Amino acid sequence: MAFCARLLRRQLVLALRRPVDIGNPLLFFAMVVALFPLGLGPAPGTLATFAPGILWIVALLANLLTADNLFRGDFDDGSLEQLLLSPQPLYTSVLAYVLSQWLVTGALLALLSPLFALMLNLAPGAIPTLVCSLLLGSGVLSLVGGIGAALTVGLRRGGMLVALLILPFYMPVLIFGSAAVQAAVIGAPAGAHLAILGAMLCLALALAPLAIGAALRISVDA
Amino acid sequence: MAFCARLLRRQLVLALRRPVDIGNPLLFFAMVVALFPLGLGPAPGTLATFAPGILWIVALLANLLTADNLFRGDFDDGSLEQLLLSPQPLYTSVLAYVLSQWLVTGALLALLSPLFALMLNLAPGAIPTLVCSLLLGSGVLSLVGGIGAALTVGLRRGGMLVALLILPFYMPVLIFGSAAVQAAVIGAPAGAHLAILGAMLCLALALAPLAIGAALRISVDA
Amino acid sequence: MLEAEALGLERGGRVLFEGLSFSVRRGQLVQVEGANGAGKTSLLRILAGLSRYGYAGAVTHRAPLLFLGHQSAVKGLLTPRENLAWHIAGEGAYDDAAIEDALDRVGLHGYEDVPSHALSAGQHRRVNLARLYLSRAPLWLLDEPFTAIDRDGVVELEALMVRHVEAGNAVVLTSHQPLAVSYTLHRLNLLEGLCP
Amino acid sequence: MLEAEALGLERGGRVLFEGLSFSVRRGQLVQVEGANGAGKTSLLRILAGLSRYGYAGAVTHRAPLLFLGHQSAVKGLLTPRENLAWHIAGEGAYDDAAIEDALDRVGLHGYEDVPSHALSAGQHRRVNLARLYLSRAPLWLLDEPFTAIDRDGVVELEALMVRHVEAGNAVVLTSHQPLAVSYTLHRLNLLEGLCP
Amino acid sequence: MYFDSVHAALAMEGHGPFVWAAYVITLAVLAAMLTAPARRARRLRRELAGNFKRNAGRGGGANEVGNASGT
Amino acid sequence: MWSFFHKLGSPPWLYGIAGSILRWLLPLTLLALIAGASWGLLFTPPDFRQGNSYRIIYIHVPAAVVALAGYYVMALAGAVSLIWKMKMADVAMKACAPVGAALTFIALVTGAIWGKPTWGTWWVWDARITSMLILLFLYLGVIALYEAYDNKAAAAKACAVLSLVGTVNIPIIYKSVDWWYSLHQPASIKFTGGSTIDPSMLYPLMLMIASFYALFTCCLLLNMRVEILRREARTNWVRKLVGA
Ligand code: HEM
Ligand SMILES: Nc1ncnc2c1ncn2[C@@H]1O[C@H](COP(=O)(O)OP(=O)(O)OP(=O)(O)O)[C@@H](O)[C@H]1O
Ligand SMILES: Nc1ncnc2c1ncn2[C@@H]1O[C@H](COP(=O)(O)OP(=O)(O)OP(=O)(O)O)[C@@H](O)[C@H]1O
Ligand SMILES: [Mg+2]
Ligand SMILES: [Mg+2]
Repeated sequence: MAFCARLLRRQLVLALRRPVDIGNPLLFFAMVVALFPLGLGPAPGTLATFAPGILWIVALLANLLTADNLFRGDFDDGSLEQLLLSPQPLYTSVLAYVLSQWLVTGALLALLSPLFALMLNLAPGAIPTLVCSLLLGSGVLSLVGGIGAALTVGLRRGGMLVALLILPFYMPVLIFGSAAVQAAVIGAPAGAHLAILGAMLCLALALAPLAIGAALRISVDA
Repeated sequence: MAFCARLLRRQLVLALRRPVDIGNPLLFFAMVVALFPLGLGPAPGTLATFAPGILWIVALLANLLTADNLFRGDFDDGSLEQLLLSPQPLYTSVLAYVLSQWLVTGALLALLSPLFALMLNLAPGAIPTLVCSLLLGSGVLSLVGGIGAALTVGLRRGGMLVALLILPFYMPVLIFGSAAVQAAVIGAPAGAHLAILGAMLCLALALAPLAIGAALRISVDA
Repeated sequence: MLEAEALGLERGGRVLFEGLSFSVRRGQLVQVEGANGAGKTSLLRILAGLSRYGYAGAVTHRAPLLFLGHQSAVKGLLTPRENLAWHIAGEGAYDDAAIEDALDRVGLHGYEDVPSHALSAGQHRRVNLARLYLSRAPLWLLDEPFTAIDRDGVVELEALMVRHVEAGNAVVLTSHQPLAVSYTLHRLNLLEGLCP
Repeated sequence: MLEAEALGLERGGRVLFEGLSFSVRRGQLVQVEGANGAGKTSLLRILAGLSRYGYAGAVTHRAPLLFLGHQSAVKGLLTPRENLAWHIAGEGAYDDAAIEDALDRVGLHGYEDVPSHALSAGQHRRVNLARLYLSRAPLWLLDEPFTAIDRDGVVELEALMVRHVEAGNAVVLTSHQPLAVSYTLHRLNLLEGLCP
Repeated sequence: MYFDSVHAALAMEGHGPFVWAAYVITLAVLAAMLTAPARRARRLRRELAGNFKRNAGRGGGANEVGNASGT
Repeated sequence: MWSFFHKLGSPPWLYGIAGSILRWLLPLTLLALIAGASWGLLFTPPDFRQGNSYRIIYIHVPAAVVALAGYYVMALAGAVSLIWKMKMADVAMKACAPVGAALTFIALVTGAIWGKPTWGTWWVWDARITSMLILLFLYLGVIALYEAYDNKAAAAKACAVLSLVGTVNIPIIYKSVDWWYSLHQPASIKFTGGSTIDPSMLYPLMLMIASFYALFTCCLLLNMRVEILRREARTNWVRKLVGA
């Protein structure tokens, strides 16, 4: 556990010493959100209808942008093999990696999303649901993205292959996430959708680290 | 000139080394395009409205996913310093780098975009404009992205400012690009928008390689 | 401490070794020999348990091991102190004074809090080698530990390894430079096996 | 072929060298000396013209040069043949037979068309060193060329360098291993300058 | 037989092009699917046979196996 | 039972048995395919609503059904490979992916062709169609991953992990896509047929589904035989087989 906390701290320190990596997804998010009104013409009605979908898609894409980097640096400089050789349980180590990545992308985006929601005229009442769904959903995205990253980290050309592998798995999250916000917009209860997202998160939390660990062991051998 | 052609070929060989990698961009575009109906709802009308913006965002995303890698590999393994030491003119070498990246992302996407436009129910009359605007605009994106890549390639930290400076340059391209397609959809003449994109491309072609070259020289020394 | 049974490996259509059986015992200092491309690194990765697919035979570990490979596992953004702290955390230990001491011993006094990317090639490797002073693993697997290290550094390292094996542990290393140690050196030839 | 005047460099608050003046002439084989972190790599990069800011003094080049640094500049996805072809294209040349020949000489016969990432550490470096057989630059600046190279390879390389300087060219190199050449070796100490 | 003539069968009351196109494409894909392994096997066998011969010629050094990449 | 399991792990045995199965299964399959296709194309009455275009059903539905089943076969092989470390399961898994992808592709293309006369458009974002598209992505992902690895032993394990993760997700994907469709849009487009299908159409359809299953098996065995040869290239039995 202490090791896990140390790993988490190390990852966060690394992220903070290279702020571009944190800033880029946020900037991307802001830009794309800004683009939609430009593309659509700023009729507040249309925008509001599609705001849930737009916000969710953009969050997903922002996640996609960073997924490949999760283990890349540590693989390239040999830190990853040291981790695999250390007697620490891989399950928790992997969880710490994913958690750190989630904190600087998914969580950060979720917390900033009210701002962007206002830009898109989302009904203010739906904002809590939006934040909740993004918090839960981006957790699943990060975990699933971790599997893709782990499977491809040993390959010389990751980038697009990761996207290929994980996008199909992202789709259910997108559907339930945007549906939750959609429901909140029309005043329907969104609890069921959020519950499903939560169930997905639990499942992913239980299984994804196992898959990631297995994939990492395979990848150092690629 | 012969050197430039050789550089271009090398970059393309690197991009296409594995047979799957040729298919990857295509698949990637298809998958990202498929995200939008899932998030926004499958109604053909909605999709058609958003199609110009969506296709443009996917182009931007493909560019973002690959921009950072433009010089990264060559910097890390020392090829870049060898390039700077060689007696070849840097301007054309840089242009070859950017051109190769554009060919495997922007140009490819532009040529494939009609297929995805059909899947998104874009008005068929707007397709030539779409292709044109993507061809011109993604060129600008690649060139501007190259400046960012060159400035940040040597930096291990503190690149935030650079990203902040560069990313906003993408904005006008997106605006004019999607506006051109939008105009074509409603049957208005899109020539003016395309002309502006063309002017941007000329400006970027003239100036960006200079900026990239200077940035590379500084980066090697960082 | 380590037993290898009938190891065999083929890479890119070439047989690197076949039917290689040996065991590494306490007190042994083993140098793996072979020209460039002979398969030394591949063998060490198999012994360390990093390669798990595509080879024949079996490896049995009897003791925890420390593996240092071609790659330094030193993060450029972290300082040497942070890098080391992280490395030994993997073994479950943490001791600030010991880290400080280890960095001193590898000649990085004064560089403890410089980001590692601002270190020279040799200093970079030294950060990694400082782990040898901190590790409690009895078996060391070292892949070309002397790369980029200056002459004094090599002498120190050799002394450290001798101390380690004299204390009843074992070291397996590869190196293209001949070792100048006053200790029985076992040579492991990839084609002929272990010769004392 | 190269003149350095009053070079001075300070990195991270430490003065690495100061007022260092020397000139490298035809027929000279110069070994730069210094412990890890002394500033050898930094000096070589200044001499090559790669570092352009933040140092004192001036460097004058009288001849085209070839610089091989710590990094191998070998692309893993390309084969050795392709890597070399690309490297010499920078000098404006291209000759398939010469490339084949150079790869043979550095012992990579049979590996010409394997992707370079499937090469061992030493073979990887050898791809880079094959450039020495192809380059027409009279002045070579080599930063630790013997890294990861096996014993036979080192002997070959030393012979090649001697042939190069005997032909009226010059070599400046760093190495922590003593050179075993039958040729006058000039030593460049970062603190004391060039001693014959 | 439901259709009266070959012509009617080809036209299928206007739907012919669609139906036949679907069947032809399917046939092409199935053919490719079935013949691909045979093609690969032939290439592989040729390579292996060549390799074994070469190795036998060298006195059984058996140092090389075809780099049959298997795709 | 155990001994059978052991034999299954033996490459020469598997190679031989696959060969002898193929010897009778392959001709039979081709025969059934031809019979079923001509039955469906020429000897059944047209659908009262869709006219003759419905004849596409005889390839569309079998391809879709078998493509789906194929994914589970692949994942099962992957699980066996990871749990029992059986090399021949690796081989089976690797052989599944291209066949499954081809069948998915057939289902998509024939569906799109069928859509033009019936719905007036090549493509709609219908739940069934979208999930089929995702299945194609899953197959292609496995193929791309396998090709990207150099160490094919490791590649097979990586693909096994991916396809196992896929099995957990496929039900989720189907559920969510179904749900997304019903949520967003009233069902303006519906698949016809289903349980109300007339026996004169049902029998050839059953025949075609059965022969597509057989076809899948044939392709699987063919691919496996090549892969076994490739992996066992250094062994004596392959040398003898190749005749050197
Ligand atoms: C690209 C377009 C299409 C795709 C990807 C597609 C995919 C599928 C799939 C996955 C099945 C399910 C098999 C099963 O679950 O057992 C199916 C069944 C079927 N499809 Fe399609 N389809 C497409 C277009 C069409 C069109 C245009 C029609 C006709 C108007 C059609 C008619 C049917 C029928 C009648 C069935 C059998 C229904 C049943 O057994 O429940 N499909 N298709
Ligand atoms: N980017 C940098 N920023 C600050 N200091 C640096 C930087 N790069 C190198 N240094 C410092 O400059 C000194 C000399 O480094 P250099 O790489 O030239 O040494 P070297 O003589 O080549 O050593 P080695 O034998 O280890 O390769 C080192 O002490 C190092 O800490
Ligand atoms: N991923 C790979 N794919 C195919 N062949 C490989 C791969 N990695 C290494 N090889 C081959 O295996 C052989 C042994 O490599 P290895 O790295 O073990 O050599 P080494 O003895 O450590 O050499 P060096 O002294 O140069 O470090 C080399 O001939 C190399 O070409
Ligand atoms: Mg090695
Ligand atoms: Mg140095």
